Amino acid sequence: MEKIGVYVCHCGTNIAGMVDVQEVAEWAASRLKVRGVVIGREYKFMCSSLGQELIEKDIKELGLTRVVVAACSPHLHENTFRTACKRAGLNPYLCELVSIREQVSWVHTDKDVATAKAMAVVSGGVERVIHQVPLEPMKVSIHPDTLVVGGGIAGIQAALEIADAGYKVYLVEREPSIGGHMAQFDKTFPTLDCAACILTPKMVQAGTHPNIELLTWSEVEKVDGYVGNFTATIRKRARYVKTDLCTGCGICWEKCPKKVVDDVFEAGMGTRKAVYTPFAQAVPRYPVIDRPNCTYFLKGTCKACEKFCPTAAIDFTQEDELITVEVGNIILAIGYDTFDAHRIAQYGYGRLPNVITSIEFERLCNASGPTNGEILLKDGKTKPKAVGIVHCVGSRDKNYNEYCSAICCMQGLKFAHLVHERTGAEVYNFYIDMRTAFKGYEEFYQRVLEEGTHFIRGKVAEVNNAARNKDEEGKLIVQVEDTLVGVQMRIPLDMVILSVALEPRHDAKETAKRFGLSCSADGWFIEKHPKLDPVATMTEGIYIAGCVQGPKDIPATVVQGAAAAARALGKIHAKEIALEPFRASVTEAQCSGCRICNDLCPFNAILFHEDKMVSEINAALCQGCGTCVAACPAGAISGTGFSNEQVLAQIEGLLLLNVDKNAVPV
Amino acid sequence: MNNNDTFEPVIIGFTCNWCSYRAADLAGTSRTKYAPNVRLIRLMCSGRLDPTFVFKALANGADGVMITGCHPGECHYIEQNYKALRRFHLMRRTLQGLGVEPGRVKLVWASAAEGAKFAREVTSFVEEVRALGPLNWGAGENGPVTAYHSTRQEALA
Amino acid sequence: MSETYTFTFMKEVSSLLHAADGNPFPMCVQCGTCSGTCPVAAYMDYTPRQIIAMVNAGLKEQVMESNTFWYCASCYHCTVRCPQNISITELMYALQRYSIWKNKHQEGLIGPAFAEAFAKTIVRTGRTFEPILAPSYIFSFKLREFFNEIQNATELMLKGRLPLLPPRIKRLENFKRMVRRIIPMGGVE
Amino acid sequence: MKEYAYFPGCSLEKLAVSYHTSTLETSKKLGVKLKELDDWNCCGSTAYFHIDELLAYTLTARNLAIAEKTGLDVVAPCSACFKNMFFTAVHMKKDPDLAEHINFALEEDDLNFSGNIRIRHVLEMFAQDIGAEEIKSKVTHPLEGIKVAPYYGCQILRPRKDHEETENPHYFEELLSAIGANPIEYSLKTRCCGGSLIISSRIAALSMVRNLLECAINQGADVIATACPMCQVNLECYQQSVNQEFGTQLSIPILYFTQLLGLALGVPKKKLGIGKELVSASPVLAAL
Repeated sequence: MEKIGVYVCHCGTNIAGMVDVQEVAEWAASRLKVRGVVIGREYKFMCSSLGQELIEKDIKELGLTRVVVAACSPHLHENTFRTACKRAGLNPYLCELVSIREQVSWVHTDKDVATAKAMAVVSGGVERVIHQVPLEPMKVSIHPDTLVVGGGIAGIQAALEIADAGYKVYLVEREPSIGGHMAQFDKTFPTLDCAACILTPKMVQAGTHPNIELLTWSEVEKVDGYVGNFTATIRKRARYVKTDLCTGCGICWEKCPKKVVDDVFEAGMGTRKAVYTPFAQAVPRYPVIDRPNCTYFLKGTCKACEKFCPTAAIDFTQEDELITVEVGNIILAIGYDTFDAHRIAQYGYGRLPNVITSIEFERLCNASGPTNGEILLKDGKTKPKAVGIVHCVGSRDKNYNEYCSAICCMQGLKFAHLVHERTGAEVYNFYIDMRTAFKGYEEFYQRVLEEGTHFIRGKVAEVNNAARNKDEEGKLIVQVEDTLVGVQMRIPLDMVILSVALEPRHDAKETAKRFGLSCSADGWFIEKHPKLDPVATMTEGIYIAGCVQGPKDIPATVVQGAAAAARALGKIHAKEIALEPFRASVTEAQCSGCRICNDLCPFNAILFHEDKMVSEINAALCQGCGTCVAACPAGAISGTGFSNEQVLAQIEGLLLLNVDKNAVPV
Repeated sequence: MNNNDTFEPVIIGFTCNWCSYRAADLAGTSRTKYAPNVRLIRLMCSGRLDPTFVFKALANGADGVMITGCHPGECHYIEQNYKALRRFHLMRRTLQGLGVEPGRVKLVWASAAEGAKFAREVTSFVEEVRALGPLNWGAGENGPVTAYHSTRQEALA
Repeated sequence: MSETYTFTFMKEVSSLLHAADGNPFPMCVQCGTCSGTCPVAAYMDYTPRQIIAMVNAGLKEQVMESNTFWYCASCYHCTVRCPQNISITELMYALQRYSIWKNKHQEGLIGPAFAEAFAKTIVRTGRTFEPILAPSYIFSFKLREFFNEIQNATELMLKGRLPLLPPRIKRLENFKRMVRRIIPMGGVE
Repeated sequence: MKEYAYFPGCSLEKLAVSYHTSTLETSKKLGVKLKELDDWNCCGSTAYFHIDELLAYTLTARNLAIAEKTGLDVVAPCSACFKNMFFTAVHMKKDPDLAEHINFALEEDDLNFSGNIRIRHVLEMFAQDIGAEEIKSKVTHPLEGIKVAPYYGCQILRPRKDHEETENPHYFEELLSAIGANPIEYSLKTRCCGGSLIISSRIAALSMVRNLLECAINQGADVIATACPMCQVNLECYQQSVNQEFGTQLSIPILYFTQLLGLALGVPKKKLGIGKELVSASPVLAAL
């Protein structure tokens, strides 16, 4: 018979507050003695080094052959206790962690019932571990190349970190240039560094780095494989420009007769040509031809770009190209979209010309923007005398997005400063709460207060143009309650800037699915642990960085980009990784050759030997889902770690069929 | 025992490692309360669910079985939850043939983000099974006996 | 004068909102959307947002003394805009009911008397009858307002738009018994 | 032939009699049959919610139960009646206890409401169920050159019934365009007119009337079209009081949209109750 040790964790009062841990430990030691339990202990924090030593000591002194720890979720500490067992010479897979915190103490309210449930859960764990067999982790090699998806500041940072460490990176970006949202900004808070000045060098570095292969105007279409061994299929959209010949001289877009409103980079505030690079400092510097807007593609004639190109780089016959790359790790940094302000009709966006979004304002005050950085009204000549900045547009609102977009308060302060500095206008910030956490932010708030910006605490109810008196005529009227005085105010303004929410990319859900990840209800990608593992995901070898995980500012985005790179580099350096050895295998003698399992495997891990008329599972391809195990009519397939014996025994255990009713509690 | 007001059903719940087990974890970390009648078993995937597990649980004293997995299209193993779905329908038919209410087996999709949904589904399933009453399947002379203890006192008795 | 926080008033008012949609009003974050939106805010003693804060703080006397909830126009504009999905209009109704039941409200308000007169007419006849409502408010009007009303009434009469006899429904007895089943005392008669 | 159960509501008996007749006449022209509910009662309006929530729901439920028996969708011309009916049905569906309670009371009149009914506003019926296209095809006297301010008011839009646009809807405008009129854009089209306050909080209500009239007139409206008897009466009868109170000189005819619709479909003015308004619409309509 096995010698089993049962350890019940208090987790401070997290468990002990709702479960009588002492009773559970004593109950296991007495009632489950017939099943081999030789010791039942409880301890304040089993995961502490003292708690682990307790297990190690018992393994050595009592000769335990199995260990059950009743504590938190296995997703948190399974590895901790397995490692402890290993140190004491016990095969780590002979340790079972059952959750009595997430699944018992935190979700139930009656101590009696919770304690009874904890006993059942322990009993199930005991039965399951009895049928566990010693296993050795599987080792797989890690391909040293990395795929970074998204060429904003997060992706650039991650790519540079890895490339600088000496490893190859494929940096995929769907727009013609890397740079992302940051490239659209004028200044960055709280230091007011010029965004282009700090971003452009990084873009150039990424564009020229020998270890970085830039794949702009491209998208990842398909991902196969697993940690260390992913295969990604990337669509390189036709640029209609031969990149090996193009020098980026700019003659083509100078000569192109077709003007197009630029909805992406200029946020609809400016125009570009049908052949274009989104902005002057674009990396790479060669342009793309925007096929749906190109006169040649629409009407069959024009080719002005081709005629004038000094290096004959234009090629209208190009087609999309599919390439596959082998990588060991993937970093997703796909960023965010902004909230569509039309959805809040009462703010008048789209109806009232001088109501603009924050991204539009970024372009308006950007020196390389449509007005060369002059803050002007829609007429293109008048400087505003009074400007309102509306916070929380589409954020902190259950009708739209419940979350706080994190950057708007600081962005509002930045805008206030810029408007003040460049126009001398009166500036109003309409806010619900000012949130200026992090370094230098509160100081910036103080500075803007000193500059004389008005702060009105109240969520703007509406913006309209229905004047009620002379002062209001021809103005935008912001109607808002100044909640600090409790009075409804009507404030006539010339320009209203809506701080629109950051939202997940419109296609975030499809992207998540393509990479086998999941999104929260909001659409942000879910990290492995919100505090302790914010850049890893549930899928080993795939990391997330920047706003794909949730709204954040540039410093936090850069931190995540670097962190994700560090995680990937760790894997690359280790050269191989140990995987859970949970794999299915066929017992040849029992296999009847019915081939039912063959079609079930989505990873093509099952092959059929025609000569022997039996199926065989390729352990390297098997992912361990166990579907074939459940389907085999002959019971010839077994799955390690989750064998039929284990699950059936656990059911008995959970239903307390194994309990010795005559045992006396100790 | 036959009084439905005091009858506390016991439910065995199967969860997949990637979505629904994490949904249960999330219900825990967000302290969402739900009925304590469910006891969970972790599988790597809902596709691993062998119908034998369900029959075994019901025969050994469970009053209901809840099967949970990733949403269709979100399976960690691409499409194996569809196989669980197919088996689920077969199982219900089989149970009906055996004279057991098919409502004792329930299939719930819960993503890792749906802790609240997981909790809600558990609680409502417990009420559904409570309404059906105790199963006592296989409780005859040779069958396994119901061995559920709803409180600590019963467990210790 | 300082006050102590008490929660009984908040709970009493919450319990009057049994059929209303939306989130409970203690979830209010005091953003002011309701009061920025409210077309009557300028005429209220306190803005709707302040009333929510006052109910939450248990300032029963001050709330009952205010005209805010009697000035609610039932336009539901605050309700559809509230970022917390609180049905502020329903809260105003609840305060009106509370105030009528406790017979506590600011003096000189027409709202409570009008509501009662209106309700009585319906319960007695099953229909509304505009002229009979007049006595409940017309005498509190200033002279000019009084004349305006008379003038309006005359013009409407000339255009054939004012009823001379109160309408009644046919199955009035059934109707009255129905009302009695909901309110054992027979409504507000 | 389309058929609806029709709940006119108290105001349409006399005060808003032209809304009643114009609705019936216009529907007839469009081949829609309106079947008036048998022995309907007052919906409880807004004032009843001030007294007792449960009783208010019960009053409305009686009408709903009568309507349900016809097996038809029910349509109401008054926005307050419409809102009360719509949400009574919603609450009774969502809350079985409430439904049980109310149905217990309805037994006294041999009635029961099970919740199987679709509730529409007359404006929704014309603009959405019948549709601007269909109406356009039947217009014989297009209202060319008339600038109409479509006034939605409150309770037809709010509280939100589903996910519909409550701040800047367009179906009223589409309907007006269909009959050849020129709908104007003005920012207060969904703002409250203060109708329910005109008795109890007169000065507040008058200021709301003023804002609305002023906004519509400033944007060049010749006439305001309403879809609710309370709004019509409030905007029309108090123009003089507004002018006295605020020293303004506002004057604009207020018509029911069904009257305009009827005109475009060739219904005689008299049958539409045109002429019963206090601010005459004749000068505007003379331009036709």
